[in-house]
Amino acid sequence: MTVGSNSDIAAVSAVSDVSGEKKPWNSNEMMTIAASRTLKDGAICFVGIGIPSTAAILAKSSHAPNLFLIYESGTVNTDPKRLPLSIGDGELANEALSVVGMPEIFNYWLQPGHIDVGFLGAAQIDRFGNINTTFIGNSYDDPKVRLPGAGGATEIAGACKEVIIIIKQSKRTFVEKIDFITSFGFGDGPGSREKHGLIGNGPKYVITDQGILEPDPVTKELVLVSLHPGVSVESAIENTGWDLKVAENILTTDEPKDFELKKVRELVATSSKKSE
Amino acid sequence: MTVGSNSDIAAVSAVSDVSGEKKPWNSNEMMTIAASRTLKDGAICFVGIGIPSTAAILAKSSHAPNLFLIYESGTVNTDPKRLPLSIGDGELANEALSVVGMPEIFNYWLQPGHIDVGFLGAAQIDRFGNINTTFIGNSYDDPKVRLPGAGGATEIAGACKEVIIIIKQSKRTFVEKIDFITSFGFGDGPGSREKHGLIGNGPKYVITDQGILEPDPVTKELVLVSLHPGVSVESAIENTGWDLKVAENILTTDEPKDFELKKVRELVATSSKKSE
Amino acid sequence: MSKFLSLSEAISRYVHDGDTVALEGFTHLIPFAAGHEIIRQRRKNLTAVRLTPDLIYDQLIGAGCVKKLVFSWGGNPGVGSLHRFRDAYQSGWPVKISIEEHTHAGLTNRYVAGASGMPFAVLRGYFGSDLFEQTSNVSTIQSPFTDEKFLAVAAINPDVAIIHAQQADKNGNVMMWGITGSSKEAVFASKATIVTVEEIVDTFQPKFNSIIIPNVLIDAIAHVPRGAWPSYASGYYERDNDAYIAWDAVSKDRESFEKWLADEIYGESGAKP
Amino acid sequence: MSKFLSLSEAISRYVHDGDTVALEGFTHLIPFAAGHEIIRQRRKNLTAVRLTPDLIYDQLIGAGCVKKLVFSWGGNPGVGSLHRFRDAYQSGWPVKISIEEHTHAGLTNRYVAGASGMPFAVLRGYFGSDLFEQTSNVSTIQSPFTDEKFLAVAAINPDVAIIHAQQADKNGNVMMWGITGSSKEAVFASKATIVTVEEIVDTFQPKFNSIIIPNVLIDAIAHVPRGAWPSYASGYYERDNDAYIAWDAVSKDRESFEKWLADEIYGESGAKP
Repeated sequence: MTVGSNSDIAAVSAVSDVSGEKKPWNSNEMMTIAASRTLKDGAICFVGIGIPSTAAILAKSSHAPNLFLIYESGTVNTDPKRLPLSIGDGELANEALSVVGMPEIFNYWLQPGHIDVGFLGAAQIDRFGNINTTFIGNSYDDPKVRLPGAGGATEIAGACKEVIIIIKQSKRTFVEKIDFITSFGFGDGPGSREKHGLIGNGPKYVITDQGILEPDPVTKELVLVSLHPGVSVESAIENTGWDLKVAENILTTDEPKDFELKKVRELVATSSKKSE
Repeated sequence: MTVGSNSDIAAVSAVSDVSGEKKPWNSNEMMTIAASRTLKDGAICFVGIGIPSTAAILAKSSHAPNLFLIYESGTVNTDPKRLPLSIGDGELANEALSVVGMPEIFNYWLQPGHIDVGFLGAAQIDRFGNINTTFIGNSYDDPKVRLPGAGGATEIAGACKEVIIIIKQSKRTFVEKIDFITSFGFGDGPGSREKHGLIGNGPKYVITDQGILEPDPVTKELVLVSLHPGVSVESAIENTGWDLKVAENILTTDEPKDFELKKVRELVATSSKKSE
Repeated sequence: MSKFLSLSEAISRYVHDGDTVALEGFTHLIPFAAGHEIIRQRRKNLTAVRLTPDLIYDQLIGAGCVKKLVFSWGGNPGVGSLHRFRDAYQSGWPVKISIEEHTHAGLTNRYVAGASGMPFAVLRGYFGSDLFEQTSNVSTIQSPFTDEKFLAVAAINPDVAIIHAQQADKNGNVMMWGITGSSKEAVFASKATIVTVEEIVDTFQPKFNSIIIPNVLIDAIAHVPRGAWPSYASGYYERDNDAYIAWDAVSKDRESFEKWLADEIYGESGAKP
Repeated sequence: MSKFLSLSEAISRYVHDGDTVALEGFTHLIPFAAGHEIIRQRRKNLTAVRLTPDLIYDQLIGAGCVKKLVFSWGGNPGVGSLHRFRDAYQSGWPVKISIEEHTHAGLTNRYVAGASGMPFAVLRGYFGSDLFEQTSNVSTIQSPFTDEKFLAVAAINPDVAIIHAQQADKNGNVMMWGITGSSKEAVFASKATIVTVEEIVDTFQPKFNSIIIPNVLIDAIAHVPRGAWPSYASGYYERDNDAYIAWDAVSKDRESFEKWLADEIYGESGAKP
């Protein structure tokens, strides 16, 4: 699923702090803000509902006013003033430069590699950034939990120049082996994407409630490169189902700035109010 | 070429009478009117410039007000009030229900078989209704006369439920073997269309200045079924480069009615005036 | 050629037990009223195709109309799961359904192939995903010009496509604007088409991002104001998000769902807001 | 990302000797002014792609800019032959050109494949036609689902697409309406895009049958009123049919064509009406 294509909006207001420490922001806010900062002005960005939309709107309101947002529903270069409730929210169409059919979105925009950045969420991720949004369990035909499925994710993962994955980190989500590869990251390491003919470069960042991971340029395994303020390396390791690699010079993510928090809260508040 | 995609407009006013006899109409007018009469109300018709447009506008103004005209330029259900000068004349767009891109015309309208009737013209035709609009001569690479080429014709010939071919009859145009098959009729007889996977039924009428030919239901060879008023069987045979089959009960085409001639002349006159 | 019919007559004529149906509309212009009428007419054994089987297909599945679901993203957008879908798929209530699952790109291109009169379409997709192994109607195809393999998806040609649009004119042409998803392709691909519309107008006025569906592609038009509720119709009404949220509770257990069916669909009140 | 440039600067930057260029526009919005600027800048060895190489390519070919023509219908619509094309193809004046010939459906789908980032597209076409044997970049392909063969056409990805449109906004987005032919696909398929426009506006107003090309797909926009003359620009001016008819005489022999080149293109007067 594109992040939040299911219930991330609800999650935004419900989440509690992972570290237990009192902080003037919650982890969803931190994830949103960290994601927002990765977006370069002028980039063409394939956005989903929830955190990606919040991050994109925040980026457009601050350092990246020319961010070019495309949603799979067909809205091209849209500039939503409030958080969209669904991937095809009227706000996205009303504020778009144009709205086109889905064949044009997938065949003309996504497939040939026009998209710089695509956002994905997941229920499970492995050390090579492969993700699962299809089911939890041992059998496709008899799943323990059935998830929404691929939506746009499989081809977003394949064709965007960069992919940013947003996911909360835990032993349930960061697993040694995911139950189903819905969308391909780096497969089982270097050369896997090429073997499958995928034109995009794969995951660039995995942004979690613990910190930020990037693939090692050689091995393609995810490495923890930054910790959010107040999170320890031990916590990140503890919440990972594999032997997590940690960068030698690990950074600390900059704390949320006031304007970032203000904008994110304003967006989320308006969205919740809308649904009351 | 779709009929008249090149110089048929000019030809309409220049043509002289084939029979030498004095008649109150010329052969282009007769061809236009005969073509017009074949069009059933409500049919979806793929039209070209020149005689097909004149015939279609005449039909819409008389017995077939709901004729649904599509031009390859993308105009859908258009209702031109004057003769279009080109396949993409502004008049066609202005009077259309909608205008779409050419991929939609060829892939969604023509290819799946939505078109009931397609008009084609040709420089050469053979006894099985195969036509040539590519070149005259012995060699594709070194032609005696280079013609415009296929345009929409090849797939019109393949996919329309019926094809109507409009062509002046002579030993130069009705030939034993055409120099190049641009658009397929019945190949070398029964079963040929099926072999090539063509979904349309092939030529239904060939309308000439001599009369009207139809394919024999069994052999698929063109048979002269109607002579225009004042034309003799001998003239039709004389103007055919193969041993022309003639129907046992050959008909005489109804003379042009006054309203038909009036409308055709009005359309052609306006068109000529436009180009003066 | 389109005829103006009542919704009941349109469904009765063009939707049959065992048909493959596609109720399209991506978030916007979802033909809820038509879906409810299908339930009301107690159609069975439908193969139900839709990119996003959200509430509307949860309702059809819960009511027992569906035997197979063809889809690419199944959820209640912004809310959570489709409980009736899960209950039918995982527990067989009220009937066991099978699924055929795609990606949006894949299912969209199944419609494109169907619209194009081709048995297949080609794309870059699925490779690397386990979905490729699980899903029928996909295959690989070799490029005749390069040394690469691509995905081929089989055409889908539903027996009937059902969409909701803003306007019809008196000649039975239909105009829609805003997000149209894969509706155009679904219409071209289908053997019959039913359109429910908000309004019947004398002539269309230009709108940004509008598409027009000519009457020759349509079989029945039913005038059903608010026929997309609780989704939205740009220019007419907004999405009723509360109804999406409320659906979660309604659909969570069989009893509350059956009460909803009785009250809102089979009962006197219909399913109007 | 689109920049507003003079036409001369746009051609100078984005059209190079040896490039594959596609000047699109089907009867409507033909980028004549841009074509004339290419002649003026004396580009050579172009592979010139266009469904209908009418006057504009006759002029480029006569001026010696073209080494290969990729097309699907070559003629002066409503008038007759392209004399400069025939002279170059059949007699090698001023330079010998080669041709690659398609049908409209085939060449349109070459653009579609290019726009889709695929090396090929598939269609029902060419079969039974001798064209199949004469033309490169076509092949057959087997359906993976049925026992049928289809035509595959190779993608075309021009170095530069050049189109004429009615309007650009100040952000460098472009809006066109009326007949747009295969222009959208040509733009998506090309590595660079130049657009000449009639007018620069603050904001677009809704029009029937309009398409918008976002600035990220465009490299250069040149404000060239009447840049499609003698073709037409819906909402701005009509086709100058006399110019099409007059071209027949101008192009019929080399001398009158060279005089036209000197007077209208290389001379002071340009090629304005």
